[in-house]
Amino acid sequence: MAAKYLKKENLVSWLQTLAKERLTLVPRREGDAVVFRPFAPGQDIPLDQQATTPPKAAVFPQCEPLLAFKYAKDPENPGKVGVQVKEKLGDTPSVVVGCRPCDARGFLTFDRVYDSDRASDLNYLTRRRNTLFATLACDEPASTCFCNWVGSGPADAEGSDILMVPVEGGFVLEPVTEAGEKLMEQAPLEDAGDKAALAEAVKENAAKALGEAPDLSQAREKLLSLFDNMDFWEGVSAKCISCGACTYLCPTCYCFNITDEQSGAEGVRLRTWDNCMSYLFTMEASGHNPRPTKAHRLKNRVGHKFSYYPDIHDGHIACCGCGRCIKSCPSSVDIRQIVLQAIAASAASE
Amino acid sequence: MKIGVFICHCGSNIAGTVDVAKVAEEVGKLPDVAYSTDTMYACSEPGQEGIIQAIKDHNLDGVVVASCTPRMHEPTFRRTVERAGLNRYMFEMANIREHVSWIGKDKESNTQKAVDLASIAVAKLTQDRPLIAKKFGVNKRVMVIGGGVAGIQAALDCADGGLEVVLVEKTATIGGKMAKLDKTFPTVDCSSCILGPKMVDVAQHPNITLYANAEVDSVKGYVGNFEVAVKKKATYVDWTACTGCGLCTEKCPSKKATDYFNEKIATTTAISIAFPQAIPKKASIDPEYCIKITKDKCGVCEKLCPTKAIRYDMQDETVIEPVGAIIAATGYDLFDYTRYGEYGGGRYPDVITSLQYERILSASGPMAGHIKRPSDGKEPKNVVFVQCVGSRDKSVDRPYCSGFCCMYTAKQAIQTKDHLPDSQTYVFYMDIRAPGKMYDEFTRRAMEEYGARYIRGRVAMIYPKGDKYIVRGADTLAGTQVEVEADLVVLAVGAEAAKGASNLAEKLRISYDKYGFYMESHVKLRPVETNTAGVFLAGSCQGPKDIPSSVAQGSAAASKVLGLFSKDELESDPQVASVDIKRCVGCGKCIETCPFGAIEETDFRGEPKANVIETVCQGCGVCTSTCPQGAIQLQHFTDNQILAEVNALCQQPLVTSFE
Amino acid sequence: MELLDQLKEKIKERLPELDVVIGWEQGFDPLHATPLFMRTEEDVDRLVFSPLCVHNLASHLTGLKGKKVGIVVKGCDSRSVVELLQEKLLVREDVTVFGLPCTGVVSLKKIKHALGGLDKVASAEFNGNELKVSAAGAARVLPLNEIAADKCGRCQYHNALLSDVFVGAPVEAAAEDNYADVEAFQAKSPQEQAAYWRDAMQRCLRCYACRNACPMCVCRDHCVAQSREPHWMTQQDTVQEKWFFQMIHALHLAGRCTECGECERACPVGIPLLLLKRKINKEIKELFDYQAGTKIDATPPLLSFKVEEENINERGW
Amino acid sequence: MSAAPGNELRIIGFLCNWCSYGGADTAGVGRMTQPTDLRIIRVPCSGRIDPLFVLKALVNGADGVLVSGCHPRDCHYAEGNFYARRRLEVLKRFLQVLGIDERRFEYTWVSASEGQRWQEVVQKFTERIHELGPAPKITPDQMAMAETMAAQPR
Repeated sequence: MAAKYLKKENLVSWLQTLAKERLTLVPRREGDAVVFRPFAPGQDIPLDQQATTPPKAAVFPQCEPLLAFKYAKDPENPGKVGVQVKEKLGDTPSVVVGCRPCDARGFLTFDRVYDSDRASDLNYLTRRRNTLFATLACDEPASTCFCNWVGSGPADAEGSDILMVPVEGGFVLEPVTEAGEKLMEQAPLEDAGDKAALAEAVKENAAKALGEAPDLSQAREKLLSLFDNMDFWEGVSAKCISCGACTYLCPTCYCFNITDEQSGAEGVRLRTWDNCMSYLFTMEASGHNPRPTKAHRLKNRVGHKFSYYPDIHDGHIACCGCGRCIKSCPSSVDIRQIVLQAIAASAASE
Repeated sequence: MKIGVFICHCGSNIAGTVDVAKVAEEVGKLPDVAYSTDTMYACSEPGQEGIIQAIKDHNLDGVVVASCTPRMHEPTFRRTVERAGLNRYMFEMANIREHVSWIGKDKESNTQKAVDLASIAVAKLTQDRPLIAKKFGVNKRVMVIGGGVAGIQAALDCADGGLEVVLVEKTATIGGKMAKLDKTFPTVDCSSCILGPKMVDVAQHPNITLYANAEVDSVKGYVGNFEVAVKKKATYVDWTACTGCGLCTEKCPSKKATDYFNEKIATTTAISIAFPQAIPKKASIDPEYCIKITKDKCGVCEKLCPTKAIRYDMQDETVIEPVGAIIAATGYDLFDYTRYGEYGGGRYPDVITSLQYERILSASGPMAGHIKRPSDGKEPKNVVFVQCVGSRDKSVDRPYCSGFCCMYTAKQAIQTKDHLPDSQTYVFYMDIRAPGKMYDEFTRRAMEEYGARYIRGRVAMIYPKGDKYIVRGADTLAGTQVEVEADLVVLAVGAEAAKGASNLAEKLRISYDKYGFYMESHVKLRPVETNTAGVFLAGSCQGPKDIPSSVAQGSAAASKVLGLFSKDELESDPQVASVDIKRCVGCGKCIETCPFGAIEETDFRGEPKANVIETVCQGCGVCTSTCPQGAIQLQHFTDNQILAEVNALCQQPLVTSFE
Repeated sequence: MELLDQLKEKIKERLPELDVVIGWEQGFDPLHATPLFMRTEEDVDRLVFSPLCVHNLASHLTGLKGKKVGIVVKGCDSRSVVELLQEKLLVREDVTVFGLPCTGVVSLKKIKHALGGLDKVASAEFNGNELKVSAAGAARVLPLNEIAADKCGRCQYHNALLSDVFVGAPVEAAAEDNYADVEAFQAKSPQEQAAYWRDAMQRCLRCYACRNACPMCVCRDHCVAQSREPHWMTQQDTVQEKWFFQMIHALHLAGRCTECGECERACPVGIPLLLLKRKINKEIKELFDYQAGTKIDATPPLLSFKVEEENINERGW
Repeated sequence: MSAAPGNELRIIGFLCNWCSYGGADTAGVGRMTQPTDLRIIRVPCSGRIDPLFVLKALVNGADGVLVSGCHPRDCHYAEGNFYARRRLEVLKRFLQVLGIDERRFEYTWVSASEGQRWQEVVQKFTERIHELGPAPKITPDQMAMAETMAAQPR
């Protein structure tokens, strides 16, 4: 299928069609934030800017039951208690419409970890395989955007099933995958015609507006070489307040915690987001904490994304450049600056 | 965890309105309950044996008994589980009698409620941990605060029992109120004749250290190990040198000093000895009236003193006394009789208090035992006694009965007739309260043998008429107004808490009632104990008492101290606060709120941390609800234990159910 | 400008005896300032002060325990320093306070509403009582009073309440706070209120930015929100749990909150959290005539009591 | 735990051991009939009651919470109830913005001797909670409703 044109006023009817078969997640304004919620007829769909939160929860919920368990007593011998366990998998077919290329691309970072030769996370994979992305290409970058630094761009279709390019009056839809093509079939589309050329111009302008990306090829080694330089890390982390806003808003942060909660005879094993900015993240049962200060922890966050992860995943940076960690940081910690400083600092020390 | 649950029938007390078998069955379904049964009387010998057997048979980790109030039988069952080899704190109780079966008749509701209460107990037990009492050494010295008859008795009994005693008395002599009395009821025997020898015993006892003219400044520490700072107020006389010869008092030119011992009906010299039998018999100077101290003139006493004991520049001095127990015997003070303006007390010279009358009656008093009117020195003919002045009167916030006024009024009526055979006494009373041995007989004697006229009713007002006073009141038995012409009016003023009693209570960390009387630990069963371990009560500081009761309490308090000190080490209640040092940020909020000073700051690898002094902690848990990060937890009432109970009653459903 | 130069000079004077001085510098775009940790004179040259300096830098103080720290404070920020000192969480000798007079800071949220977004701001400049912004190719002039933080409109302490070095001329004005916002919210029915919080808490991420940005949340690493001992909360992402955390936060701040509003400002999903704390502050004021962070030697009302409480009417129970 | 039978509501009482729990005992010994809704949790002192226990119960669906301690000045631990009074009063007022009807929470003082007073308190509080009816629960159903409402254009 070639690129097609979707009139703005037809978006809603497409969403309505989609919502009949799939859980259809779209941006919605809630208070001062824009978040992804199930499409509700009549709702306003703010597509003019990046959503406050990424659609991470669509595939990797903030809190997800991995299994439920139940204690069952032996009626003959009440002292004997057995446990029954049921696995829980989220297999609702879903589609996210209106996320950005960086958002969709974030899951590639997950895939390398949860869907590899070494490990396969069934809970993750079930959701992943049931979730499609109709991604909106960016026409103008925000001051916090840096997708081009991490090998992507405002119209990067990797990780998406459909790419929607905003043009005057509507969107040019480009199918990326077969599944995406099927979704497009359900839309009231028109031939793209001359809109296709407009779409290419939008892409080009957006890429241009982002400007030149600095060379980060040195980051991997240079961050490693700074590993023991705590002065450096104390300096760049001074203003960090150790909250989890950056990680929880990050489309690529995939860490989790597991807890059991019980009510009477029933219980549930929960997987919840966890974040490496928290003191408790590396707290060991002995009371020892290998990352006792925020300097250690921020070092891990930056190091992991730009050095340790690329090191074992063919150079892929574990950052999609969405800039939410900068934009929503209460102290405006800027990860771009830290990476550049690291490159510069170790260059100076060499 | 394996929990055993025992639902008690308590005969028909519980089983009458609760389906106990159903309760046992329902609670038996809880995942941690390995054994659940009903039992006829859980507290009986076979009931307890059944619990012990079940613990052994089913390898139980803890036990829940649902029966009566834990305030009754919790200690019983703790001993039971201990006998079976469990820690005594691996036990919980559900109160399904006082809180269920006795207050509702609906069997279905009661049964459900009993199930809930037993389930709360099970939920809490799953969070219980074994607790072990700690031991600590005891300093076998005791401090008695107050040298009235109760304090004297307590001090002597303790000292005779072999304890070192520190007796602290606020005034310059011991003896208290009793020393001021002329005679005592119901025997009319001489007060100083019976008290005097005891006072001398105190002075001579090798085990007693007496600080007269001294007050307690601060109290630190805890049972077994208190540190009390005692402030010795300046007397301006070196008591180690003073022999009590009295030469100085004879020659002192300043004779207008307030005579507190004589209840201000006379004056005394600036340097004085309270009364001839004073213990210690030492002179002290009232600096307000001393000409040398106020004007730097005179100095007669210094010149006269054969032992050169006078020290005009003497300062207050503080000594620290380490003791293991404290007996508070601070007595009472008299109600301020001037508050009844309609009686004219304080304005009319011949309207006096009962204690002033005692001093008039006393042979060693300012009138040498001759009854004379303070105004003109004439012998009175009609003497009117008004009872309940500052007792049983809500309008002056003294709704309680002072207990002994009826008796001393009868005694004073008898003495008046003895001293002045021609006199006539009248007694206005509300009720006669004479419940002691020989007491009622005594009041009857006053009426029948000594002709005292008892008029049941309140006095409305007293006003002067010529050189006499008209006492107007009601005779509620006759239903008439009465007016009596009196030469002298004696107000039977009630007792109130000693001035500064509440202040001392706060130092001792004991509670007091709204009138300032100290609270005993249990009204009936722990009458001389307080809620602060190691602090005991004797005499009127706990409530108005007559002499026999005060003496009895003095001895009782002493026996409690002797009992306490019979062990070399004490066991502390392990239900105390405990600090998780990893969570503590050293903010000190717990230290600030602890009512007992039981938390101190310590240094842990350079960080400030809270530390609980387990023997001081009383287990209230204020610290636990103060600490925001939950770093300090009251053992056996931890956040998790209470949360388990709350969750057992209303837990939000899990996001995902098993089905 | 003059004020800033004076401030820089004073900081440079004191810098040799201090390990670090905390101020603000320009952030990643013209509208964002960001905390600056000054250790050298060159660092001091980067210092800025304008209505964009929204952060309460006192939040960093307890994390720098044991160091000699200088801190630049506005009037509101100084209350947090006072409160920390009162709670003995700071050592007075270790803190050097550079106090400023402040006429108010902006609310980036309000600017965001005015501009329709903050993503594309090219320049921003203060001119008297106006902010000139150019964003997404368009220039706008925003009057300061329309974009000022709510707390500034009711500010009673424009000048630092505590300072070792005070720079500039004190601001004379002081507003009254009648808690009209709290009153208005209280006027809603319980059902409306519950629905309001339900909606708001739904988007909470449990990132704890509200907590970590709070200068008075000194437990941080040991917060009961994430502990199992004690186990106050589960990790379920239900509205109940998220909401309960805000109740914990508010109650743990009762009598301690200095209303700097950092909790609300830090929230990445814009939950109006300050309201809860203001409600408690309103009651603390009424009951105990007490305002946190105004006197170092005051006794916190919930760590003390009176035998007779003048203002607690127990409603006949 | 199974639901209460009939039309009982879930009322939780936090009682101090020394006074109010004793008062409830006294009422029981005196066979003073009371409504059966209340479930009592015993704590050593009203000062031990973290206001968050009350909120936890209310958020988790309790219909009413009653706290009772020793009368002021009468605390076994001298001061615990003084702290409790301040904290619980602040808590009660805090409810006014939480969307929890403040009448669902009350605190009072009952001494160990006041069996009759305890009976009256239980009677009065239970009646009040029944007048208010079951507390609105934050159930998934209601959540869904809130979601639909939020989706309406404003």
